Amino acid sequence: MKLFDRLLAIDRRIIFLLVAIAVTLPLFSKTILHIEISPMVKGVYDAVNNLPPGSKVLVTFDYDPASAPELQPMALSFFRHCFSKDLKVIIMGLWPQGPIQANIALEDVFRIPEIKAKNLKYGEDYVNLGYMAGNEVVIQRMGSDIQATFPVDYSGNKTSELPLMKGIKNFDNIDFVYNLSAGYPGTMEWVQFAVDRFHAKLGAGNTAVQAPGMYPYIPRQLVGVLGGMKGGAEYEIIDKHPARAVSYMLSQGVSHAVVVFFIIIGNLAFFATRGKRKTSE
Amino acid sequence: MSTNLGVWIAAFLTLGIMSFLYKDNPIYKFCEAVFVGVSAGYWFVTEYFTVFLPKVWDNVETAINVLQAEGRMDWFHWSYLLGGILGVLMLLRLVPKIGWISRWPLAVIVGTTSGLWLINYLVSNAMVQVRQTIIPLYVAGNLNASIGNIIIVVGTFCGLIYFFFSKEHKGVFGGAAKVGIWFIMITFGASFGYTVMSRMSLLIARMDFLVGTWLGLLK
Amino acid sequence: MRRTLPIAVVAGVGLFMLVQYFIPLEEFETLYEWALDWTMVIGCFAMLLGLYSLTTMMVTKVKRKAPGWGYSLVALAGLFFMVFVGVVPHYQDSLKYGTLFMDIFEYIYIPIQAAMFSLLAFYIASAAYRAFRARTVLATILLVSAIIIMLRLVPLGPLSGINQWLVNFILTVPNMAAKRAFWLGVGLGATATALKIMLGIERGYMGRD
Amino acid sequence: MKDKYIFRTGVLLIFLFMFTSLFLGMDTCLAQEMGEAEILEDSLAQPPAPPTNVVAKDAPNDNGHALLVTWTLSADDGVGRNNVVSYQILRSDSPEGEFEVRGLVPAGENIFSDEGAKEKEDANYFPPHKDFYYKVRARSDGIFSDSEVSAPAQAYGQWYHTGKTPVLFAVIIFSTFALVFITVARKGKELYIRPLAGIEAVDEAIGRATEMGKPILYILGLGSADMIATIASFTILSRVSKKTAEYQTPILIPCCDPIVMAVAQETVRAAYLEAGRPDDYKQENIYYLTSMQFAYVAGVNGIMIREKPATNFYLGKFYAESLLLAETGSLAGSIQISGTDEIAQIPFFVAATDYTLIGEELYAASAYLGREPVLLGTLKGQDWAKALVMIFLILGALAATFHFQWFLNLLKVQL
Repeated sequence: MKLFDRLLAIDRRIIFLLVAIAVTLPLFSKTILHIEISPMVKGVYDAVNNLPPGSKVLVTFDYDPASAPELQPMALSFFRHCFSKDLKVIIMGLWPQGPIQANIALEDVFRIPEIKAKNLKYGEDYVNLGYMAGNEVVIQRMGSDIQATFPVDYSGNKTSELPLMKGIKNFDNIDFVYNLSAGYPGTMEWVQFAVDRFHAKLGAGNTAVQAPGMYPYIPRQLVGVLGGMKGGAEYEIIDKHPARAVSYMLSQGVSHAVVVFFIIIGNLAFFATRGKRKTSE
Repeated sequence: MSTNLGVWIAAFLTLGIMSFLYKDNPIYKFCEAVFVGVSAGYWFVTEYFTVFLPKVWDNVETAINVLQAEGRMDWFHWSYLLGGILGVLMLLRLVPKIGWISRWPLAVIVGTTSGLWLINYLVSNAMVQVRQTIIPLYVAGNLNASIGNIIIVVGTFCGLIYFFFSKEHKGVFGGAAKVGIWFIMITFGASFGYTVMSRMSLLIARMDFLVGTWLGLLK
Repeated sequence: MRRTLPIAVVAGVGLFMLVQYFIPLEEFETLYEWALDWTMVIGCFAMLLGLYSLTTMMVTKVKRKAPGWGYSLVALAGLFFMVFVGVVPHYQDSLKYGTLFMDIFEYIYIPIQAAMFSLLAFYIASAAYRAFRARTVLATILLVSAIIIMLRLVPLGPLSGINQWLVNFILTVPNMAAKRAFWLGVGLGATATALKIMLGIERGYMGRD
Repeated sequence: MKDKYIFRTGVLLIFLFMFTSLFLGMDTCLAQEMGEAEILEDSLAQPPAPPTNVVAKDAPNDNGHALLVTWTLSADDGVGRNNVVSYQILRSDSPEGEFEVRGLVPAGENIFSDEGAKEKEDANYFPPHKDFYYKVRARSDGIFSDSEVSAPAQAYGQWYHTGKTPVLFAVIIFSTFALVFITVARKGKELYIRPLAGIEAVDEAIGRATEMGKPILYILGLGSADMIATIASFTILSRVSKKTAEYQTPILIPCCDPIVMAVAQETVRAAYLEAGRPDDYKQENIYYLTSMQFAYVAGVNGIMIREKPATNFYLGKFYAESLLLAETGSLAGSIQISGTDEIAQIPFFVAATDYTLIGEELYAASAYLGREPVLLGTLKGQDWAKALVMIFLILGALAATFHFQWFLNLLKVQL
């Protein structure tokens, strides 16, 4: 019984330490946790996979560094998938720090030997249009004229002079839109404006907290959604290129198990000592 | 080990903040002081560039230019000066004798938003939610959906009963209120469980930074 | 003058904002935009109040050599350095990337923020341990629902399928129902509060005398 | 005092009712006359028959920079020679003047909204109160035929948006409920309200701090001063600080927004005055920290660990920081009372604090603490509105089950 009393009064720092270990140790392991592919992720993957080479994909970065742990791996695996299929990528952001996150992801993807070998050129294979203020109004304006909405790209080049942007007028010329979002403006706005008004084809990657809110839109307005780190890992698995998210999933699994374990131990101790406490009270 | 100065600074600050988990200590206090000071300064500068310059300065400048060039009063742009004056009135709080004048700008803010909130909450929280809960109780040929819909309507109904303030939660009414709070508790549990993944992601990224980027121990 | 006028202003401006919702006229649109801009402008002037408050507090601490006054000095230094590098080179927009101002933000502010945010992972575990005890029916429901959701990331072998079904059910059915009830309650409560503010009934925010 | 309330509520009511009676009677439906297309003999070879009955009129529910053009389809649209590809809409400011193309719609459509910008500087500026003439051109491949020029029409803004009538009704019904019960409550009728654990714990929590000789920490959240949750929190603060004034317990309020700070100072000062202890009020205990979320939390956490307050209140708008605050507080051994309307954060408050006010309970708290008839009255009115919502919920579900579309349309709101 002593043990249970001690467990109930456990120093919080021991829990903290165990959480830190549960998160850190698995980072050293190469074990890959078995992950079921959900239909939501498969929906996005299939939509991209079925695009013919040369198709134009618009990727919108609507998040900032605070949500990067969850969304950055999704950006990376999506870029890898697009470039390996020779799709043309157009990047933009409705959050000021979004296009910067995109550049970080691009740097990372170009380190992959297979992509590096393709020798992709800015302006021909991919462009970064940068950030535009105005939230959903930006999407609305893009519906009539993308080049007028973004007269210059992230580094100040005239959009009309970029070879990739030739012939791109509005959403009719975009084959797929992929939205990475951590809040407002985000997937909800893209559904309401790009899909409902201009009939774009949309897939999304969201934080774990947000993703369930998007389920009602699938599959009519949204081909699928990647939810949190797990969604990112599923995409990497289905794409057969396990990367960062997959390697982190072991940490997720262990740390979740540890939290559940704490709850169970706490309850065991609670019930084991309950009778005793009643008498002493 | 990283050779990048930025990485070292970031690692120091990260460890400093995390040391709070063990106990309050001088390094945490230092990081906290830096954080509070830098963030307040950052906020001030952002307000200056995103509100004061475009909304007050630029508009008044335009108004003055119009007055000088065309000799007429451009009331539209001058009106922003009024907003600026209200802002200055807010600062009169610092003068004890006439501090009460600062209630005027406060009244403008509260009045503006109370009218807005009234409509916003009524439309998007009450009316839209009612409309979305209007779902058929019976979906032909789909037992799962039918049962799900019935549970949703019953749950919403009971949940609302829980929020009744002017009736004692007794008898059938009390029973329904109890079912309502059960539903609410399921949601709270789910939302807690769901958030764990997001929060763990943040910690994983930090640990990856410390162990991988900074110490270079991974791979 | 001190109290009646502000309350009349609240009622008048509030009523205007309420009514303009129903009036599509251009003049009303403009007035609406002004009102919103003004609240922003007042807020940005109030920043000076905040700075004054923070500075006086810190300076007093330093002057009195109160415990921890050194940290107040650090915070003051951080604050004024930020304001200085942000506002003084006025000829350029400090919020653009690559300025000293943004560098400090990126290399000092962002790492601390990320570390602070990540503390939540530790706290969520300790809160779960301490609070999730099956003391009452309500607490049991809360903890069972949380465990079911958390277990979706833990390999359970043959039980995974059942768990997946439960997770889906919880998220799409009871979760939906309770959220609706919650939002409806909040919607009606907030509408009532807004009405009380406009009518001058709720005026704790205005002080007395 | 009493007369003032009646006057104020009266004015509001009269205004709202005037509003409805004025505008609900107006004919607002958009007439869409669809004439039967006559089938013409296929005698002439090329151009399609011109559209007829071109009518331009002001577009409804707008700010006065658009006209709505309708016409009867060409006799060769879908039937006859069936060679209409599209219709071009042309506009001029005189019947003989030069017509400019304003828009294009595919064959089969007979309505076009000619919209323009409201800024005079804009190239697409659409002047209101000016006569415009329209004609519609039925187009086939390279050949076309024009309709007759329409009668002139002017664009003007409307005084009422007819799509928003359900909202207007909702506002009226809601206000009526509230006002009726305020009147009832003021007449002295005793109104019952059920107990709320979080509210009943307030006195106890302040008492504990007094016994321990430690301060109370009151956090107003991250919201700005105009948010409903923050305003509800101010009202609670005014009660709490009156108690602390009576017990002579210091109250610390670090703020995240300068205006919130100003209001909090005002509120607490007034409460101390009311408690008869204006000299005990310390302005330096209510201060601004920073407006950035996590920096604010870092600061507050420091205060909790160093000052060791006996009681922490978290009432207002909270986001991800809720758990950081509440766990640190519990580590410091404080009694904690929390409340917010942010649904994602309530689970953490429920888990880590002793008492939590859930959503609407936070707004109701002011009525509980104040026990003023007007506040209790609005609470009762709120409950009636809730009952009405519940009736709608059940009727709606039944209507949806048995496909009564007209009932569902009642709730359609144009945003």
